[in-house]
Amino acid sequence: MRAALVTRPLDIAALVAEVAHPGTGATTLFVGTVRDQHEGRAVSGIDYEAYGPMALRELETILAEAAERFATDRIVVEHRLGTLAVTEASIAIAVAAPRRVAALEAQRYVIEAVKARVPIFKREHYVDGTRAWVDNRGGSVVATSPTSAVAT
Amino acid sequence: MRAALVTRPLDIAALVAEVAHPGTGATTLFVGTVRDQHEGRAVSGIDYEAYGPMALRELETILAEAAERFATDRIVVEHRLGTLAVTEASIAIAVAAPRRVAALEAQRYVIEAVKARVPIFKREHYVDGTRAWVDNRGGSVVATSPTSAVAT
Amino acid sequence: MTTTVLLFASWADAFGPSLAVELPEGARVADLLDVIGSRAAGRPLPKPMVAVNQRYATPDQVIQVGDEVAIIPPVAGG
Amino acid sequence: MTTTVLLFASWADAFGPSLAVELPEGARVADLLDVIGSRAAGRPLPKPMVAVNQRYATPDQVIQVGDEVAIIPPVAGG
Repeated sequence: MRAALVTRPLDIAALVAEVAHPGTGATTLFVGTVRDQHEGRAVSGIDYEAYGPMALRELETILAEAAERFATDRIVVEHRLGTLAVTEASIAIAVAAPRRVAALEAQRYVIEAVKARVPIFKREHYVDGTRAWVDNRGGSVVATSPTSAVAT
Repeated sequence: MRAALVTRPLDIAALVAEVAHPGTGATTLFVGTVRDQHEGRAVSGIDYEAYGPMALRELETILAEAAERFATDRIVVEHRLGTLAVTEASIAIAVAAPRRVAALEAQRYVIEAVKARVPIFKREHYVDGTRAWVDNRGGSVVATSPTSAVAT
Repeated sequence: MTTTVLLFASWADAFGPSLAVELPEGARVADLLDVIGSRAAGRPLPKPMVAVNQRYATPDQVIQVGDEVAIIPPVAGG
Repeated sequence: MTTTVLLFASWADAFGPSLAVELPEGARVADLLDVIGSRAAGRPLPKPMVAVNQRYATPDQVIQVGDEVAIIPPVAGG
């Protein structure tokens, strides 16, 4: 198991290779990428920020939970921080397990837990020049720039 | 969508790149690899054979079903045929979708359907020198070599 | 009519990659399975499906002259 | 006691990356949220969670001198 917060592009092939093992028959990879739109607004990029020490601790906790629940410790997750352009990867999760069900379900467990619990925050940049912090519940959006803070 | 039966090693990074699109926020990859054991027997490799034209047709049908069900046509599957060594990839499925649930569920739909329906057959080579055709139900195993055919 | 049946995996090991089977006009998939099954009697071969023109066929499907017929052992893709 | 509270995202935009908050001895997370909430009054800030020593805290958790306390806006990782 390995969790990391990084500021460089994610190397997907390296993560898949990292979990490989002769005893595994299934490998899954989940990659989150920056979309060009969000709720109808054209997006040009996303800033990812984290409460670093706690985010890393939560990621490690989630991997430990997944490892116990799905009986494989061949799981790595990397989350990228900083400003990402459309199509760039923000998160990659690779899991290898003896059987496919564990590999599929561990992957899903990790991404759902990351989205629910890990203190990472994102601010979308829109093509119209505005920016806003958004959250994974699709809930409140706080515009922060270039105008002063207003509810939207 | 693209399905292929190939006799060369699968290029996982190329498949992930192939489904990428600015409108997608989630990409999943499933890779099946040759395990070093099966039901307690030490495995040294697997021969994959296919009823080629029908297998390709079934793969294409499965992708069309997944595309309709999960509303994304950014799905590729490659299945390798021939003799594979332990850790080599026999199948890779890449899916990209606007949202993660579709990418996760399409991936699972495709691998389950492939395992149930596509006329591809595998013969395991064991470290003890024997070989046997095996199936995805974990069911009957027919030894074929080096002895003459006997039920096991 | 004589129908050429394609074989795979353990069935191909036992009989080669194809087998000529004599069937009456109007024969159904179930009839083919009876003929095939009698030839396989005593051999450790798994129960197959039948595909006609590259699609899985039901037992009552009629086999026509010129159909591409295949015996499909339990699949193991993935 | 004076507790330094770490802030992120929209809360950091509003108040900077940290905020000194005066709390009575024995104060709980709920008390901190009251103080923070009054400072945020009128601003469009999302309701946060609180972490103490890098773990999510319940409202009744007592804040000790020296604890690392953070206001966690709705998360958006992944």
